[in-house]
Amino acid sequence: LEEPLLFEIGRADVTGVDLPAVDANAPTRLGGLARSEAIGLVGLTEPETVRHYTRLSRQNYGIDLGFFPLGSCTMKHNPRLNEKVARLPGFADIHPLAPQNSVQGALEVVAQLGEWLCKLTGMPGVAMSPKAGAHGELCGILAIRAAHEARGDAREVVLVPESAHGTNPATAAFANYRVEDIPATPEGRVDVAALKARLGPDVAAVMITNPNTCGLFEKDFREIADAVHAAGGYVYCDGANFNAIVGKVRPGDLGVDAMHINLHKTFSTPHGGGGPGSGPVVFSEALAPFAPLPFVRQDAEGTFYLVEEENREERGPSFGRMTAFHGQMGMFTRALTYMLSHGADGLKQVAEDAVLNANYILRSMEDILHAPFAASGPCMHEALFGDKDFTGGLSTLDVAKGLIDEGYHPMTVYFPLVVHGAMLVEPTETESKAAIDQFITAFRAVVERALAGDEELKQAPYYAPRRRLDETQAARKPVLSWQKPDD
Amino acid sequence: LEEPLLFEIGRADVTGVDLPAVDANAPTRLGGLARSEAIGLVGLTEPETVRHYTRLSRQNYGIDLGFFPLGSCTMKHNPRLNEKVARLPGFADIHPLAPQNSVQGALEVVAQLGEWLCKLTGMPGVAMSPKAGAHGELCGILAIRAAHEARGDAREVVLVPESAHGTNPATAAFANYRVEDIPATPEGRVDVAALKARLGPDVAAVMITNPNTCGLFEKDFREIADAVHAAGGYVYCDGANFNAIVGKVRPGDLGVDAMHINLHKTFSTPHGGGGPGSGPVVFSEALAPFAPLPFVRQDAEGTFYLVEEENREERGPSFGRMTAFHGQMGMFTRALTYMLSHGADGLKQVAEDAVLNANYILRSMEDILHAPFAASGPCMHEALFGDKDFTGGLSTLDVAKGLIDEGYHPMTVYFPLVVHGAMLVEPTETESKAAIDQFITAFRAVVERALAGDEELKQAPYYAPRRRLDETQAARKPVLSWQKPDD
Amino acid sequence: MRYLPLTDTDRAAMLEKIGAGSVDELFVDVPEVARLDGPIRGLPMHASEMAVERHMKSLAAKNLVAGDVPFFLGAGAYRHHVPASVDTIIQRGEFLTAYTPYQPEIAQGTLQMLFEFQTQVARLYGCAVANASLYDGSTACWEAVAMATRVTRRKRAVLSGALHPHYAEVVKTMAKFTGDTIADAMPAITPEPDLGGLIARIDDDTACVVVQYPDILGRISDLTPVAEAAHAKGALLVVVNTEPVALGAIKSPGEMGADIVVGEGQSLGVGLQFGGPYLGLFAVRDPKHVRQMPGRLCGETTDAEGKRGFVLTLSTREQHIRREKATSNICTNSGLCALAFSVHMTLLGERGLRELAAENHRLACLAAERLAKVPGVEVLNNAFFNEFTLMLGGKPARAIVRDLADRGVLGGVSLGRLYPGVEALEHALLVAVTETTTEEDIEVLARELEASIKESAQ
Amino acid sequence: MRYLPLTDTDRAAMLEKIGAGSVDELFVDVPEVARLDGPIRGLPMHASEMAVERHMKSLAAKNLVAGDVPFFLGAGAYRHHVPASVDTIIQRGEFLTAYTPYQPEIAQGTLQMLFEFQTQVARLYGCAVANASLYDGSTACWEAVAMATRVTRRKRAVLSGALHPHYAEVVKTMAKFTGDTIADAMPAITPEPDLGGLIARIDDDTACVVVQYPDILGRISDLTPVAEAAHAKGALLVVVNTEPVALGAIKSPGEMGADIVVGEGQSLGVGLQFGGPYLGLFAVRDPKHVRQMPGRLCGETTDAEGKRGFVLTLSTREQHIRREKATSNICTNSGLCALAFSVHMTLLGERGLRELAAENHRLACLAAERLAKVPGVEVLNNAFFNEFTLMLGGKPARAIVRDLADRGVLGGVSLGRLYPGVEALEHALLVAVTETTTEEDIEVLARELEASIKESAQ
Repeated sequence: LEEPLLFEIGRADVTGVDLPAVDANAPTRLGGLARSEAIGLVGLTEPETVRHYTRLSRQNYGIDLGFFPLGSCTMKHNPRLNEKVARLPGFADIHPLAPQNSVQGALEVVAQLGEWLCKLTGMPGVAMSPKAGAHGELCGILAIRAAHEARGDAREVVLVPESAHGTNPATAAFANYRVEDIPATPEGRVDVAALKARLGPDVAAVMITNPNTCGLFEKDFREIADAVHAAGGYVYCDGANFNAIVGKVRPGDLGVDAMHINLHKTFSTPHGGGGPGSGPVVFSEALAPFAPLPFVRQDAEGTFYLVEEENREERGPSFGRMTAFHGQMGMFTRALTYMLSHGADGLKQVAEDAVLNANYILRSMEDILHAPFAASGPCMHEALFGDKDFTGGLSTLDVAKGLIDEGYHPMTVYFPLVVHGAMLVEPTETESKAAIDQFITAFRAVVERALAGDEELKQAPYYAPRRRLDETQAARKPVLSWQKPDD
Repeated sequence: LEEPLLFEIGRADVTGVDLPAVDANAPTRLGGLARSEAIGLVGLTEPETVRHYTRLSRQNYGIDLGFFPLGSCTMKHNPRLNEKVARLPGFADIHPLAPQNSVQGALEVVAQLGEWLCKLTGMPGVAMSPKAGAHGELCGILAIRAAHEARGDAREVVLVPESAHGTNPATAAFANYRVEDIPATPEGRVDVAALKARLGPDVAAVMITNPNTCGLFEKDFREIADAVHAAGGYVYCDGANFNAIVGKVRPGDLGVDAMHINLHKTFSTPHGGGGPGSGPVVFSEALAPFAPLPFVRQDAEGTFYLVEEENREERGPSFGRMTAFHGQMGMFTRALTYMLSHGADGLKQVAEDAVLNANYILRSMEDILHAPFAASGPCMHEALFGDKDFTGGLSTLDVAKGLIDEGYHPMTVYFPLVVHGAMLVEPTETESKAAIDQFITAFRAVVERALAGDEELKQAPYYAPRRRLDETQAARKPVLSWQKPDD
Repeated sequence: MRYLPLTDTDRAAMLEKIGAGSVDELFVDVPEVARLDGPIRGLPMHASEMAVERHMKSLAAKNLVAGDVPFFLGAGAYRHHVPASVDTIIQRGEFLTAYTPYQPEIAQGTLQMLFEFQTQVARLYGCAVANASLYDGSTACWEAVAMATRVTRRKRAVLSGALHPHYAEVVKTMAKFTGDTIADAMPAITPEPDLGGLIARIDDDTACVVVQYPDILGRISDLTPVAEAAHAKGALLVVVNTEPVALGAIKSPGEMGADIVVGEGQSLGVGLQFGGPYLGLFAVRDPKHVRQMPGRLCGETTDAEGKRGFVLTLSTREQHIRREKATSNICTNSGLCALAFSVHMTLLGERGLRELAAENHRLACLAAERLAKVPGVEVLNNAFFNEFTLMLGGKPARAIVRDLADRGVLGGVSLGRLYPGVEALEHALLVAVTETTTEEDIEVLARELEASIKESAQ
Repeated sequence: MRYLPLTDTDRAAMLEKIGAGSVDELFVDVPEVARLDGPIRGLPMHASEMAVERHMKSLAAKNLVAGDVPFFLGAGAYRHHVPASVDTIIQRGEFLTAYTPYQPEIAQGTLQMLFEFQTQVARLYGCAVANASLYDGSTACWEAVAMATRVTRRKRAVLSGALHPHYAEVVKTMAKFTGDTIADAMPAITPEPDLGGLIARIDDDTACVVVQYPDILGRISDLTPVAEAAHAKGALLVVVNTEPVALGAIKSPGEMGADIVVGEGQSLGVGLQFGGPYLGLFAVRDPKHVRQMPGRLCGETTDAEGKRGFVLTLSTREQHIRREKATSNICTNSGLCALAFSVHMTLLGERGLRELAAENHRLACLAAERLAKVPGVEVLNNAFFNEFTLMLGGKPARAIVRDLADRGVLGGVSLGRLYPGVEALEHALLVAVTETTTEEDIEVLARELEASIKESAQ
């Protein structure tokens, strides 16, 4: 059965809540602004609502259903304890502007999580309010600009490797920086010589992802950081792949000045079909003073308090406020629960198992699938492949759709851009060997078909809720909300 | 992807909980009974566990997924507030033997629910402890036997209509009664004359379902009850179909002496794949004193207390204890929540809508499908059909399996036994007209195929997780637990 | 009304199709005397979700939550930590809102789960076959007695005095109606159960002996001699277990020769819930007894394409087929509780169950040691798993328990509550300890128990 | 470790396949200086679910739960009753554990939901097109300003003084880096917003005017004149709404001529959560502006068999395609919160939202009337929806709020907290009332407020 759209089954006079009927004669103080027009909404009773969304959900694929090897996106298991904790009324039902003496436990969560992040990264400062990874990047770059400006040294350029996430250049551009690419070596890493050559008094920062988006550890990171610092710049590390090294390596030991941490990737807050995320940023001594408002401090008696005074002069050099209130509390409780569950030993094991699983896939596929950097040594938490040996006009996209028919969510495709027809496979640490072996079998089968130029693969998927969707049509004449057919 | 059995993927040394490792040298006080052999269990980590059961769940059909017209089973929407309330720690995390001063709220729930049941049925007494409908039937019959025996009038026979649920004769037989059938009239009701003729000093009780399993109201119920009472017997009413009349008719006004109420049917506690149920029993004045232990009372100061003293003489004529502790508390909280949500007006509407929906289906199908009692007037909450016009060797079973391919759970089939190839369709009040119309369209399509003798229908379902399963093989050589293939 | 999708427009259209002028015409068969002229009086009208939630929360708030205080109650219901994922899984609509799997093609989720559950229970109990669950431990206990009478064609059951008194009471109530004879006894307050006395009560008419393990006083002992004695007389041994976690540490009943093993499964996955719904477990050691078992059985088979699948099977034993000749009148199992149990057991696995049992026992040993130091208090048991009996030196346990509750400690179950009016038992207190008990909880209990005993002396 | 399925046996087998002697060999690229010799020091080791839950519960217990006391806080985050089914649905694994729908063939659930969500938001706001959500209201507000500068190619934004100060602060922070000019102001403490003054600040360089509706003091007024004035100067009107429930009772911003409407969606489905995650809503009145919108858009299309389906579309605006030329750097929406909002809105429907709004307003009117009777207290607003400003007759609101909390009442948000150090604002208290407020709550607030004011005078 196809599930109709809400607006095709809902009715304006039906509701799934029981409220007093509107008394048209009740006194109001709406200043003459009472709504006269219909809003155009429709309602369903609770039975219909539950069924509508249950049916919709069954057209989705999630980690709960199977292996989800989406490289760089880190689809790992979401522990249910985290969900339970986040729903405790003491966390879920408190107001962001409640008097601080009434929310000491909440402030302590923010402080404890911040402390974990600082210890795990070896960095002294942290900003908790960024709402997502990209927001965290912005936070880091704004702190860098604020720090430069504070010493009267406005710089214009941010260097970004070709393989970076699109958010990196977008963020730097937002902060009014000119973005320049850094080339990659044939081994899939930053070209250190080229980077060093480009450094100078106009370079505000470099933004490097480590482990990088080719799944490799930037082994010269420390050398790069030293060179950037020597040239008066700052090192921004994109922490999207921190999950590969958490508990094993502290970015602070590599010379990082700022790094955002995607709590949903490394600390397993749920992706929820695209969000919400949470992107705290850790800072070096040099940048910590510029962290945005608000932040939590503890006084001598152990009472936690918020520094949130945007309108005061004494707020220090903070670059300002990035969002209303204090950040993604609901994600903080989940992430802290995850950290406490794993502990220092467990987080180290997380990184080790994630890397082990990825290398196992790399070595189980490289005999039939082009693995451009396989010779560079071990990969980190994701294995990167390319489509160069496919025949018959088949491409990475066809392999991805073929995997859907095998019951899998595809890997990340066409990213990073530095590899032709890139396929980035990230198993994460929460998959069993049996699950990975089963995936490898299916992946090999589909790849064999692509190598053999199997025409049928071009029409895959055959067994999904939908066949291939026409994205061009969607973009050419966008239909972005439902209209009555006869409207 | 097929989901393997737990024992095919689990491992003895894997666990999804974190506990201290067993210290083989720790002192024990096990009296030499420490387990030496392996138990033979296997474990999964949490990610594997969630995935295993999520995948299994997707091979199931539930009300949340679609219309579930299983006659007599009453698959109505399960409100989620009820689930939330049952999980409040104040209900979910209290011990049945906790000191009574510490569980006054729990005792009040039992008392409030009992009061609702008494008021809704117009009966003065209630027993809350029966664990399910059939357990409630037993409770009623035991009270009847106890009442007869208390006045030194042991009787031997219980009369049960042909159309009764199998539990009725099974229950009477359990209580050492001889069961005799009462015939049905061609209109699908109890043959009053035959019943009256059979009454006499050996008849302890009659057990009648009302509305009956043909979906009809026993219009002569009061007359029957009076005759039974005049003959010194008691009237047991099977309350399985109480949902059709709740809020509209009080069984007490019809002369009922005992009736169990399936909380899951009438008051929407979830079926959960076959249980748990809950079957409180309401009693007339005559039977109330024989109700089983324990029960809740309130003292003059408003304090609730339990009468549970099995070993005391002063327990009165109660026939004894049917189960440990006090009954299905988790179902009580859900049912009370449901009752409070609907109120007296809502429950009346429940019955009216359930009956309206059933009649709508009856009248929308009778032109093509044999409806044996359609001429008897309106049906109650379920519509009964028979297979007599099918051709080509097709039967009710084929129609049921054909509906699966249309995306529906089939109706109840081959029950009641009084109609050949019975199909008992119960829509309940929680379906929308749109959902019912859609079902009627599908049902008509499948029935047309059966009337036309469509051979393909014999192999249905084609699109379910499994094709038809071999039940004979299962029963001939039962395989009831997993064994290692080489065991 | 938020759960009722029909609008008045829908109702009018449907009545037209039916050819009725009003809904009341559909109730024409109801005798006039029984027709109500409006909503039932004396009950409130419908209420919003918010209002109902507020009301139910106010009732819940009147109860002392076990997890909020030091807690030591057991006696057939144990408080264990249930992993959060258990509840997530049982709330999946496909499990929660499914019916009994009578249409196996679209119920393989429930059926495979039940097959796995049966395997888990059978192995835990050291048996060949388990059923798909019964209501609870006490009714399972009666079903075991009834099955024994069917198998042996004898009508007498001998109950150990140390069987949970509620269980014994259920058996006696049922037997009163079936005409079976029950030989029961009061528990003897001794460090070891009196198995010799029990054996002496077995005669040639005995269908079964029923023994609890660990028993109501928390004692454990080898039941092999009972099994041998029973078998020698042609009787069956029924072993009752109310704490499945114990079987992670001690020998299974099957190993000791039990023929039928029944029990309460609430400890795993289900929670306390003030006594229900719980989960009756039922297994037999000898597969030849399968056809005499009560309740549902799930079996493996294949579908028309040869794929493995599962169905409810051997239903010719059941009431909907056999009617008055059924093995029992049961038509409901405790399916959702069985799922919760099975998920919890899957999370534990062999290793986790053994670790859980060891941790329960470790803390119970600590508690027994500490409480024995309270002046006037003695530990009765020689051996125990996670529950033991304290003798309170002549103080009435029931009053002490109430006093402890006022002090914010749920200190145990008094035998006075379980056996009211039996003087010989009124000074004994059952104390259960699980992995949820902290060492601090134990200390608090010891301290408050000491204070309570002292004050009760004054 | 309960979340890690690999066993040591697995690890050994995998290392063998890889050809590595140990896992550490896989980290060979890490410079030696950065290699740790063991788990990071100063952090605890792994802990059981039970222990972690205990720790987190102890932290939660240190907070005063809004639902446990009379509660009147608003100022951009409102406490409404969320139906239980909302949480059930968002906990479905298929929604909770899905990724951004980049593979639409197996993500139609999320996509169709987003399409429905966009339609709901667009209609609520009186707009043509809404996006698939942003982080929250404050960042959405900035995105609206940024979009206005793209559309108008001007760099100046005029903010109403009655815009939420956090929102204004976010805009000013961002503008500092982009080089845009922000003309802001302090709120004037007057019964009506000063729209004339606002209009006077619009000039020919103005990209947009940003007005909150209802405003930070709870006031509402017809924004049509502002729209007309802005349009006359070639500027866009951005309307910010922090309480979507209000739009069930009052005219939509689109009706009054707003070009971009943004807001906070937290009120429906999401809950308070100490400030996040929340839900940024973003809509435009004129469809021609669609290609300048930030964030994700879900659009209708067909699949290879002609069936209707949905995809993320117009992604050429986005960072993963456009990189430094993207309309914004956003790559996350607030998907799960959008789902919660959409489910709640579906349960309400047109009728429920109107009833909910009417009930909020009814109780707010009651509260305003009652609180105006407290000696020394005045209600500032002429008009309001469910939130209004109390003038405390010279008492410092921040201290009164703290005092009320000590009395067990969460009495409102002080402007002193929102505008620290601004003396003119420190005596004003924002009071929000919703359907969760009872008449008794209002009475308690009135009583305690009176007492608090009296005592602060002493």
